[in-house]
Amino acid sequence: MTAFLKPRRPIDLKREPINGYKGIPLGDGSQLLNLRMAICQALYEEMKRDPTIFVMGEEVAQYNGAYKVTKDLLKKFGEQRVIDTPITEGGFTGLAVGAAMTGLRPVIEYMSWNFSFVAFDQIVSNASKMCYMTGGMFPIPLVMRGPNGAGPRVSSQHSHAVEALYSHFPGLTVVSPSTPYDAKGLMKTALRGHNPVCFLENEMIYGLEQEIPVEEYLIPFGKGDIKRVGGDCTVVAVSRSVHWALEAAEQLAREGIECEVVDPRTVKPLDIELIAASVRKTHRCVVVEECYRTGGIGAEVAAQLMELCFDELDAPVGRVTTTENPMPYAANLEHETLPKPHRIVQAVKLACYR
Amino acid sequence: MTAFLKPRRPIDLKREPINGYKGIPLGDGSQLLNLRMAICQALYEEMKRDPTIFVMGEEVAQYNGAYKVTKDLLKKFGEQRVIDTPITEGGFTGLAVGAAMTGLRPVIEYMSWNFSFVAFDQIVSNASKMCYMTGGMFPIPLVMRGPNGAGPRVSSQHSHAVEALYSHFPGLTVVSPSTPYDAKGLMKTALRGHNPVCFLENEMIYGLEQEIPVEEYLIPFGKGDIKRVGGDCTVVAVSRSVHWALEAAEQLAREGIECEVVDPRTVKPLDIELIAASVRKTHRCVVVEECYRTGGIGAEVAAQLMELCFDELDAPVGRVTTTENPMPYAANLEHETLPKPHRIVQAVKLACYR
Amino acid sequence: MTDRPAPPAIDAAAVRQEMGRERALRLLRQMLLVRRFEERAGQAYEAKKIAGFLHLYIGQEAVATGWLDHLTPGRDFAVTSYRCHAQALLLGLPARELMAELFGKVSGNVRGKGGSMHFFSKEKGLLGGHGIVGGQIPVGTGGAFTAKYLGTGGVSLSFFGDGATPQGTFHESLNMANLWKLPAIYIIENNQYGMGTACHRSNAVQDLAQLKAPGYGMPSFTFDGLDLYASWKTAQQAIAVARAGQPVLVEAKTYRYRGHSVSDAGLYRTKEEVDRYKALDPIERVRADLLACGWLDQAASDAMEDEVMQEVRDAVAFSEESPEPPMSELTRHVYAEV
Amino acid sequence: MTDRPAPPAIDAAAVRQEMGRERALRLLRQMLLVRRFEERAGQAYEAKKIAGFLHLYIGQEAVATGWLDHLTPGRDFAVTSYRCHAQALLLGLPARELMAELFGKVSGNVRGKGGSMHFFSKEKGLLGGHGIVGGQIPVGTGGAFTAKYLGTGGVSLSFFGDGATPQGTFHESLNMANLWKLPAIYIIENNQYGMGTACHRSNAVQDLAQLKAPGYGMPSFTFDGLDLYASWKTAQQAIAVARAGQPVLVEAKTYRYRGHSVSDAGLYRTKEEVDRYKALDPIERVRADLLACGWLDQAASDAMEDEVMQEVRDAVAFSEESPEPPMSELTRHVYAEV
Ligand SMILES: Cc1ncc(C[n+]2csc(CCOP(=O)(O)OP(=O)(O)O)c2C)c(N)n1
Ligand SMILES: Cc1ncc(C[n+]2csc(CCOP(=O)(O)OP(=O)(O)O)c2C)c(N)n1
Ligand SMILES: [Mg+2]
Ligand SMILES: [Mg+2]
Repeated sequence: MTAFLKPRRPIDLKREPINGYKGIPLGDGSQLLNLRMAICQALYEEMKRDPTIFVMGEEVAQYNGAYKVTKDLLKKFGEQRVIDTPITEGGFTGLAVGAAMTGLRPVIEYMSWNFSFVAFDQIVSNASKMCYMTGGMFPIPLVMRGPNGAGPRVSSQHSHAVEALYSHFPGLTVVSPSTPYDAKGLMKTALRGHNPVCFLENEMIYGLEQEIPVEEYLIPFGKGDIKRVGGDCTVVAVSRSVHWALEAAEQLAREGIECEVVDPRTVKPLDIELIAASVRKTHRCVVVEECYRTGGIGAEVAAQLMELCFDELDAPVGRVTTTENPMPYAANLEHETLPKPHRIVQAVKLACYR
Repeated sequence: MTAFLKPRRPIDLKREPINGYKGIPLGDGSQLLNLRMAICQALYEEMKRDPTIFVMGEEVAQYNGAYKVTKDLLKKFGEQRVIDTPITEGGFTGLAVGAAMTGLRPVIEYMSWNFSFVAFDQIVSNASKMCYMTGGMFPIPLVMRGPNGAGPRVSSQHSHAVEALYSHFPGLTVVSPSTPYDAKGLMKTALRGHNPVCFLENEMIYGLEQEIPVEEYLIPFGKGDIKRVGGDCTVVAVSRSVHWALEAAEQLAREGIECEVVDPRTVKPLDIELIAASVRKTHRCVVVEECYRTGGIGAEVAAQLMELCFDELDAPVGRVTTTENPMPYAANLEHETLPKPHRIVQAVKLACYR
Repeated sequence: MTDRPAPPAIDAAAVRQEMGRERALRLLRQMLLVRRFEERAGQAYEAKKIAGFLHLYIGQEAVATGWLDHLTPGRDFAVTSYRCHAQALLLGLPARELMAELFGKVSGNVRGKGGSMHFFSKEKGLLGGHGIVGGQIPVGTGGAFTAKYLGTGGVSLSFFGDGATPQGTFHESLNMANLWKLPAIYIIENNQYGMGTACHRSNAVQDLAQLKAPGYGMPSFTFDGLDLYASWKTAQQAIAVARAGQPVLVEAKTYRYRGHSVSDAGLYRTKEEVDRYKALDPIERVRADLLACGWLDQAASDAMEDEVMQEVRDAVAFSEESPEPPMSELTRHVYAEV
Repeated sequence: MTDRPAPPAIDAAAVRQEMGRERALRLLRQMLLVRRFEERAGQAYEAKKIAGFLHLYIGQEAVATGWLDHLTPGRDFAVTSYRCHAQALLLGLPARELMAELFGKVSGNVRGKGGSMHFFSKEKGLLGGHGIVGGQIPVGTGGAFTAKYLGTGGVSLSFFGDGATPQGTFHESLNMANLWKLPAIYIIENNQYGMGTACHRSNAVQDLAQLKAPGYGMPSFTFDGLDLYASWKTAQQAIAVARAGQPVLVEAKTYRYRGHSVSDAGLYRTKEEVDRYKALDPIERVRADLLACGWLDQAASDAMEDEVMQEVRDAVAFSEESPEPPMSELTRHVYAEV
């Protein structure tokens, strides 16, 4: 695990809950929780504050969520506010849009963002366009959330990462946290905003633990975070890729290349200023993401960097993405498909002409 | 109308059909037809050749197509092969995938590509991934076609351009012709291929006339076309934007800037070599498209150009796209939203530091 | 081609009596306003003052008029397709702002951004005005969800066409509504065509509500959509059921006289068929009935016509004079301004 | 929690007679093969030889077994969800290539690219193996379309769960099928749960086929999915109707003994409930019946078990020994190689 995330003590699975909204108090104003719990805690706190927030999705209530992100919310808030749905993503997304138009703040869970594809029209034609096409009359305060990107060996129809896809649409906000701290602060912002938010989690880092403040904090959209400081190459990485990037950075450091790992946290709005500032220092950039290469986040970052610091770039912006194929099941193929550290190392070296 | 498209004689609407598959013979091995007819003729010729091709969609049969692209096909091929559907895009797209798996070659029409959003899951999770996830066992010879991009003042839910969106997915081919000649040749290639093709037409240029050969020809995917030669700036333009780019080029020529207008014809695969070759000559590039800016074709072209001719670019790649808002209805707002000539002129001048 | 299946008969005189004179006259006036508004919009389209699509409600007036009369704006919700002008007028939105929207002016209902297909009102509970066939059905279901969640006693009416019932959204919405006992009402305005496709060519069954409702455990209602009394009475009954927490599926057997949108040549049906329905004109029938029963006389009828025409003319004048949206509107409202 | 509604009774002895000894024994053997294959796969998953999701068919064997027996591979088609191992085995795909697929080996059914959820066969007409709930229903409809288009006399069976019926794809497919009179059969395998959600919490009605079919103008069939004879007989009847050009909707009242996928703790139902169904085990009941009627004796039964176990063990050994896909497979088949 990446250094800055290393908690002072690990959670003892036997004694303490590994999920739910109750962090494990550490006594000095901080608490230990994992990414799954961070989201759950944000939901819990905001639901307590705002009775118009409700949570809806497949298995979110009685089952506590397929990945336990909504653990104990049913117990706490009851059937009216934590609602199991039939498998009917298009239907409940549209329902949520209607509920958002009439005074509620829906939080809907896609058990996987892959299943948002059957709800795509409601997300794009309704949620993303409603505020604009009603001249501002009907903002859509709607949080759509769930695991995104490759799960463990779940193959082609369950492994898509949708950051780039949904970033394409004006009206949407796309959030992709890599740490418990960020996840909680960003979720709270999402729950107080007035726009449809695609909140993209990653199953593979739900268990990531971190000490975070007990006290309330929010993280604004559009503000990235430097996850590692370095002067030789800027590595922009998103969600789970942040951890791969940090791993690659450790390795590269041993070879004398210091990476600056920039986590934009929200892909839309994108904190291009932070990225550009880093690039003005390093003069090199590699983007790491789980989306496909064509039209991925890397393409957009490359294009914007060209506009913002054309003369500062000493090498083309590198792109380490999911390779251009649906996710295969076989372990070795899956490994090569994902933007794992060995591919990042290679790309950074290329950018550094090494 | 752009010069190279000017036919030797205009179609007399009174005397001759403006649609259907029968071109107007010009006696020297060429015929006059418009873009709508070019597609219809390609369908007609291929359906005659291959009895497994059928056409399906809303209003494609008895109504001759909402935009008359399938005119007279019902009369010619009968109800079995030209089929009106209920409004059920998800359903008939999935049906077409199943038909493609079992020996047929479906051509489905989306009355507008905006309506493909309700079929999004079938396009992405099934059509695009099937060949791969079956280890090559089930290729999907499927042509999905229909008008794409902004129609005339049809507002937010009917104006989306999907080139960038569908280009993101491995497995799909994205075709976006700008002329009758290209449309016919590319459609024939689509109808003989073995992969799912998104064939993106544009209502606003359906009426565009051109002289094209009577004799059969095919245009391969992945081969762009230079629509105007020039040495000062490369303008990559797609579909209807080609004509705006040509208009802008005329204007710029009067100011002493010669644009080379490159029409990739297929957005995926993208003839980046042709674009790069042009850029190596002009050292400047502007991409014009009807997609949104974020993650649009321009972003991908910019990123690839950076990789291919990093040292050849004298200016950042310019991007003239649909502005980052859903399409408004008001005439003046619509005008500014689209990548029209005045915005292209501006972008080219910027790229040329003028 | 298609023939309109017979809906259940109703006792018009009894319904008229229950309605009362004032209300009956108001509803007649509302229908007239819709008709004249639509006719005038059609003309403005021909004159190129309006662009894009323009789907007129002419022929179907009795449906929305009979139903929306039972709603309490602010508590109840309604949503419909692109064929949305009537609902906006009936819920009391000023003809001026609606016509101005059609003209693409900033004084329009949604600041000139939506156009003909996208009329909305927060105050009146009009959730649109939607362009994607079937896309509004879950949205209307969301209104019902909110009503139940907040315990307002409100209901939510989702209108859509015979052409929309084959969409998955219809199915998904009805299942959720009955599972959760939402105060939702689904009204199929079966005008017998979805564009050029006759209902029997797009739906595997023809009595849409009656045959489909049991699949969702719902009660159904079917009525003559060309008859204001039937519409009003059915609405009263169905809304009561829904307010009590039982969603319902309703079918109005109706007809549209004009093309699907203004640019439709209408080759898919005969002039005779259209004329046969025109003889059943929902407005003329009510007017004749009110004249016959003495609640209306010719002078009052003429005055009503004049008044309505004046309102529509005023709306057009207002629209002509209104400015286009300023360029600053281009990127406003992509995200909420709060 | 939920109780299984009673499906119509059938005359088991008569069906057995019609089936004949050879076929009955073959079907028993097939069910056994499915069961043992699934059990062994579950073990391999625990041993981390298999990863991702693994949805076992244990408990539901009588359904697919009874139905696929009536198909002619090459002419007819079948499609199902991620719970697809049984269908592949029953259509005659070698256990070896299926197990190898689960192991992610290049010798697997789809070269190690699909895994547990994606078994296919061109030759046998198996159209998958699909991961998106409800996504396969239109695909199966496409198979029926082709059969009618080419006039092959084939039918297409689309299997899906009780959890899939709320999806729009179900609705859209049935409407098209009956409009166009496709030789399509839709079989709801109602195992009473979609993951942890009991059927009555996801569907507004419980007799899914019987109440929903009339909404599409279709006939319906309902049968006891734990009873091979009922399954086989219903299949025979329903397929005959479909072959004649009338699509049908079918519901199998069945049950799954294992978790939804192997990682499911199963807190949504009681052990008692599971045990109650286990007492109705579809395999044990047929075996007992065949022993009782004398078509099978203990020795033959044991031999059958051994044979089946051998087949499964061989499949595992083959899978262990097979190599992973070469890296050249990574980008192969994104586009067709033709
Ligand atoms: C998803 C989708 N598909 C197709 C269209 C194009 N379209 C607009 S209206 C229409 C016909 C709808 O008919 P119906 O639902 O009966 O409503 P009516 O127009 O008769 O009021 C079609 C096909 C669309 N807007 N959305
Ligand atoms: C569109 C979609 N939504 C959600 C899921 C996650 N999921 C997989 S299986 C399943 C339950 C399906 O239940 P059912 O249809 O009854 O089939 P069974 O598993 O009982 O065979 C769910 C929710 C999915 N794969 N696809
Ligand atoms: Mg209609
Ligand atoms: Mg089930």
